[in-house]
Amino acid sequence: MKEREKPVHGDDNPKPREVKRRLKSTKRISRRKRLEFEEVELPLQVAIIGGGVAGMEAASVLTEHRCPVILFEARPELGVNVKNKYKIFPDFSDAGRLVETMTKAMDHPLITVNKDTEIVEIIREPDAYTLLDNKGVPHTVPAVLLASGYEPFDAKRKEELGFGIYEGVINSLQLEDMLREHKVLNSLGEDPRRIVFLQCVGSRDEKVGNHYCSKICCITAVKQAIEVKRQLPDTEVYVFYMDLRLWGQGYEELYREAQEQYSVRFVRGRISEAASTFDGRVQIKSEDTLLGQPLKMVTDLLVLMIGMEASPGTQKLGKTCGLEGPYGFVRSKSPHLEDNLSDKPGFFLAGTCKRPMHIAEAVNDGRAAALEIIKYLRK
Amino acid sequence: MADFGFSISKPQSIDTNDMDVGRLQALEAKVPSFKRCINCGACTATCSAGQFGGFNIRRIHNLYRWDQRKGLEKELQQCMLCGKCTLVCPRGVNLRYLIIRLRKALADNK
Amino acid sequence: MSSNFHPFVLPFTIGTLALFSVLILKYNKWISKFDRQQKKLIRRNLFTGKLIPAVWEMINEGLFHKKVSRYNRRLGYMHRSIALGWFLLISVGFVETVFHFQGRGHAPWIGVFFRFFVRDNQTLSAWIFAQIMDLLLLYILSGVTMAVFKSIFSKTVGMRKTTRLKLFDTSLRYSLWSIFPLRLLSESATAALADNGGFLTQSLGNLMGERFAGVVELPLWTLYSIALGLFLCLLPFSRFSHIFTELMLIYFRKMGLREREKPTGFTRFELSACSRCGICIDNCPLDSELNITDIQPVYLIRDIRNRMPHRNATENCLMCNRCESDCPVGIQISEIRRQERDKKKLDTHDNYGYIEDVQSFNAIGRVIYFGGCMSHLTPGITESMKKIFDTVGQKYWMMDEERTICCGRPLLQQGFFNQAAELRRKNTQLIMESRSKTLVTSCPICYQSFRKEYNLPIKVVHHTEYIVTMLRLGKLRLNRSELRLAYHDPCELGRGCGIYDEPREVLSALGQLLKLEQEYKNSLCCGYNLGNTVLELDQQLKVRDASLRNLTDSHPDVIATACPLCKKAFQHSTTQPIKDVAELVVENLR
Amino acid sequence: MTTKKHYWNEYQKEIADDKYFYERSCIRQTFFPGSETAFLRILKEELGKDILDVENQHTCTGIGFYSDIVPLETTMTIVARLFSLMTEAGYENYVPSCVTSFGVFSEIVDLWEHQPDMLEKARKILFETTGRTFELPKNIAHPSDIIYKFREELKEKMRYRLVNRFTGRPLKVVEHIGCHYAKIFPDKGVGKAEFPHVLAGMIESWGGEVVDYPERRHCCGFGFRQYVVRANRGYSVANSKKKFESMQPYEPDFIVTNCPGCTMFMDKWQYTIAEMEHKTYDKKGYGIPVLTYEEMAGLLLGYDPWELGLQLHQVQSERLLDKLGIHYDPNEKYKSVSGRILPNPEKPQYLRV
Repeated sequence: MKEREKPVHGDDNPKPREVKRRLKSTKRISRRKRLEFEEVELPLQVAIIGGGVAGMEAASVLTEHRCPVILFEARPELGVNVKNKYKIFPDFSDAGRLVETMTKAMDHPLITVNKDTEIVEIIREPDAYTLLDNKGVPHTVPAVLLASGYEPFDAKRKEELGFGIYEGVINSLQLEDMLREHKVLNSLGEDPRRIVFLQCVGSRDEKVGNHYCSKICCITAVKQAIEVKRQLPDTEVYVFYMDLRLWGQGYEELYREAQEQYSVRFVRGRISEAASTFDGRVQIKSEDTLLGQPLKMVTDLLVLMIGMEASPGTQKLGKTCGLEGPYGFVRSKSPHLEDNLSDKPGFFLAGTCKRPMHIAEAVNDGRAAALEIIKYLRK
Repeated sequence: MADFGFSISKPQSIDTNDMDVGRLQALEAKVPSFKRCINCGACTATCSAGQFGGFNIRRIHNLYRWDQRKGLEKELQQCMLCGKCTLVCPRGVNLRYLIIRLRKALADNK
Repeated sequence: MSSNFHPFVLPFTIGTLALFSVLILKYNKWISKFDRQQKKLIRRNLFTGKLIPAVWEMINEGLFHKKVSRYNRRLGYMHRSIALGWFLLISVGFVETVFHFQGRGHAPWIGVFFRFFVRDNQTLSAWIFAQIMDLLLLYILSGVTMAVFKSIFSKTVGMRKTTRLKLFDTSLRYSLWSIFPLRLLSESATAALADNGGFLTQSLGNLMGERFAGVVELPLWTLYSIALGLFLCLLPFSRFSHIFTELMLIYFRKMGLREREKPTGFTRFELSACSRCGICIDNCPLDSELNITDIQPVYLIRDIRNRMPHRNATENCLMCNRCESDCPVGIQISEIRRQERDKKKLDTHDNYGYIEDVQSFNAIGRVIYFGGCMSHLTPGITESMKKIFDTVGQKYWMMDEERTICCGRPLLQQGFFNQAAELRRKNTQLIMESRSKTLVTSCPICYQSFRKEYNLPIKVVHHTEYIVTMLRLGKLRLNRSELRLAYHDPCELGRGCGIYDEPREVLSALGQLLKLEQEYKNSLCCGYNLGNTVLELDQQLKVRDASLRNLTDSHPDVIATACPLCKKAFQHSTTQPIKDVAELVVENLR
Repeated sequence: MTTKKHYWNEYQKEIADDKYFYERSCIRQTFFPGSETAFLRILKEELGKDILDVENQHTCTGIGFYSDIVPLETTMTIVARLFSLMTEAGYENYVPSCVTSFGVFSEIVDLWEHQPDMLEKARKILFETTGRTFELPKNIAHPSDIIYKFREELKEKMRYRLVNRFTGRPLKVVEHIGCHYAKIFPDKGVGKAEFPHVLAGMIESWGGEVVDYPERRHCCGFGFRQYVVRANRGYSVANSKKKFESMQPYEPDFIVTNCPGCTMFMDKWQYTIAEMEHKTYDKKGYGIPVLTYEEMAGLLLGYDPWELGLQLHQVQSERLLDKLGIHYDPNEKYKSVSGRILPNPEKPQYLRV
């Protein structure tokens, strides 16, 4: 992060009043809005980078405390990563509806949403931050919340699994789309006779440099396996895993249900190669490690449970702000009591820009960050 | 000896009390990444020699972990050292070197 | 004082006699240890035209040090000034002596100590000779000065590192360095007394003054003789034996001798021909990326010569051959390293009973496609090759579609000679039984193996060669775009088999090939080379990162390579597209 | 340790005070009859109890029953007849000498309690075949329970303690409980199945030290079917071996058991292992003596070792007797009831005697 010795607007040490004046000059809040909220307690504006579930939840909470928010989202839509899912574990509720509810809350007089807007540079001022967006517009705010999120792992990097080479090899997001359309089909457009899930693609893999566990894939595979069986009861479903980590409330029960009610077969072994068969299906090679016997299996679909990596935005901003943590994620001040804080006052963190999280966790984290910001601004 | 018409059955269980931990430690010192194995089976699944049946590198090194060395030397000779196992290992275990060192250790300590 | 003998010439004379007798004995012993094939080659080629190019190369390398100069001009100058200068000094000295005595008999050492023995010669020709000799001496001294500097500041001669030496070598080096200053001083002293010096010695002599020169003349000549004698005596036991051995080696090589699976007398020549110039250190990625500094060829050769190679030096090497490609003597270091890796007891027989029942396939009219073990992990390559075969209408038999019998090279590289031969035997049988005429392979390791280790009577091509042929025949037509491509030369394909241009020709036909800082024979290993078993993953990744930096520096759209291992190595680290030449061809088919 | 030591206190079973009906054991009568004789003598002479030992008794079918050879109905009828003997004699407390019998009786009584129709069936069959009737016993106790109950009274009368005369230290005793004693019905054993205290209590009261070794709860290896089929005997002996290897480092002075099978196999398999693998489990090659609890009690009470029948065991006990300080006459060892000195038995090749 650039430390600006001389502030853009002249004064060396601007007093809070001066900051406020400057804020007015940036004109991010319309006059009408300010009139409407004359009783505003915290007239200072908070910039939120990233309009995912964490960012949106933080914005909602901040406005509840009458704090104006300016939200930046690099993509044309809010909440895309969650919206890309169909149903979410463990209760199979609708991901689209969840995002819809959250997006609706963004339609608030105190929230300014800038879509298609990427923050390219963050300059640290005394007591404030100036964010430069890709259109060249500067935004000066007293507090910033980084919620720039994650990106799904690109399975092409594991070429041996044939993603992007064989049509029968898909990733877990593509399966979500198929499930939403109720069109889980093999590469020939037929109902698949067999579907194989493979865990830990891009996670827990030193070869691609990701030593960490992405945490959500185990339960996602269990959930997707159940959904597949609900839509296609005659399809055989196998899940190949290295370890099953079903740690959340209701997860173990879902696993049990998948085994008992849906006859999903769980195999302890990693798949190391995929090849095509003459009839356009996929042949995989693995080992049943509990038996100590290598095995081959032909399947219609091989679903790669791709892990979470820091999004390009997270990686870039983490680097420019000097908050770069392991694997390109950003680093919080401490993992217990100061997890929403960075070592820069006024610069806060929330959600999957820090590490893999599931939806509820990211939402909670956004909420917690908002409260930290309010605490900071009141000081 | 009197003929009893039967012999004492060998126990199925591995007596870990009899095992020489030093042997494993020596191997681990040579190939530190060996300790990181999580037994995912990727090596065995991809193994060129394993495709012909019979050879299971994961099983072999697990047996060595428990100092069960009988027959391993002969079994390991089936490896073609092609290196696929090393390439797919998610924990970055240097399996090719492990195999060479293991073969040496087994040959040295008969 | 123009007698023909003085006792101080004894050290030199003894040294010379010792040098040549030891060399003759040694060479004789080594030649007797050539294996049958090597001896046959010598008998067949001893008196053929091969002698002329051999002598030409001897002059180029032994005197002019062309290869060293090509690698590094200053280093070349240093070697050349000493070698060529000394050679000329001896030759001109000989001519001078012959000229002076005009056919009258003279002792053989006169040429070396000419100024001492021939003092009262004031002819014009003597004056000219004196000037020439001084000039040569100056030339040598400039080289010696550089060498002294190099030992202190290696950068003087443009090297990052210099070879670390043992006590024996160090003392020998000092005696070499002292020869020429001593010669200068003794000639100067004589010049002061006899007025027979050239521009250098005479002026230095005049500076000394007659009285001082009278005192130091004899001691200086004695020291000079001792330094020479000592150096010549010790030379055959030291790295300086390379001066003579290199000439022999050049000759043997011209006769077609190469390293064999096991060490032979030829290996002794190769080992002895290493001058320890240290170029190999500069080229070694283990040195530059991992700071591993005791395994480079120069140290390995030293250790083998001293009969105490340590395991680390033999095992910890990527076998990327970057060192060999710049070795001024052209020592086959990877082959020598492999000999040292001989696993002896571990290299067992009858290991692969399970491959015996693998059946061949009638592939008359088809090419054999051998993907190789690794290509099973890069389906992008094999699928593209299948598509290419289909496009050109070539029927093929993918020999290792279901199960692969390894080519054997990974075993060979680790010193399992019998085991490798066992696999080669079975693969040869399968290939011969198929009665196909061409073998196409995607893996450069297999390619090198099939080409050099198999002795197959059919055509063996790498898939880049195959694609080039198809392009030239017009059977494949590509769309050219502005795609910016950086091509990574795989070690085994480039330096290993000399395939540099074929992949580049293909890539140039479909995009814009970028120039890289390190390419062709200087290409950097991707770190995954199977030649090394010792490196741990994190170390391999460091080597890879350096190689990748070289590729990404020019901001290519796609990094292209022609080896499944290199592809995997880069793929693991970056989301940037890494593609095999074959994949790019399929993507850009017209 | 504390937990382990006192766990048995949590369960004490009910053991009748007096008026016992004694039922003999097939194996014990055959292989070490001195034990049963000693038990009757202890109860009658030392404790002054009323114990009845009738002549017309028979097997309980235990070995056949647990080997799945004898059907349930047969066993029920057999049990019913034995109970009818007790009822006929006017006793209510049943004392089966054999641990397996103890298991059979407990199991059948439990079955009858849960399925009264089976009891009726048994009564009917018994009556139809023999004309006999029976009542269920009020109390079923194993003889080891009774000795355990009166261990303190017996201690008063004992001439010896379980103490090594040479060192003054307590003898190290391995106790082994028959599986059918408490593993079928934990409630029927003193201290239940995991920490049975019936033998340990005697050893501790009489001055010895119980060896708590890792394989303490492991089966002796008899295993009924494992032994009955010759091809399976390898499994049987392997189990005993496992126990011996586990107890060996503690250097026990002897083993005491309350089950006929255990006594026999832990004793005889030592010979087998010695002959097959040349391995014995004491330092000097004699093996570890295996005693019944009656023999242990009898020795301490000062009964003659040869009358107790110690010479009938495979592992000989002279060295143990020396440690206890018990005097014996080596010449009397092989004297028959009629007073004739029998020839010495053939010696094993490897096991020292």
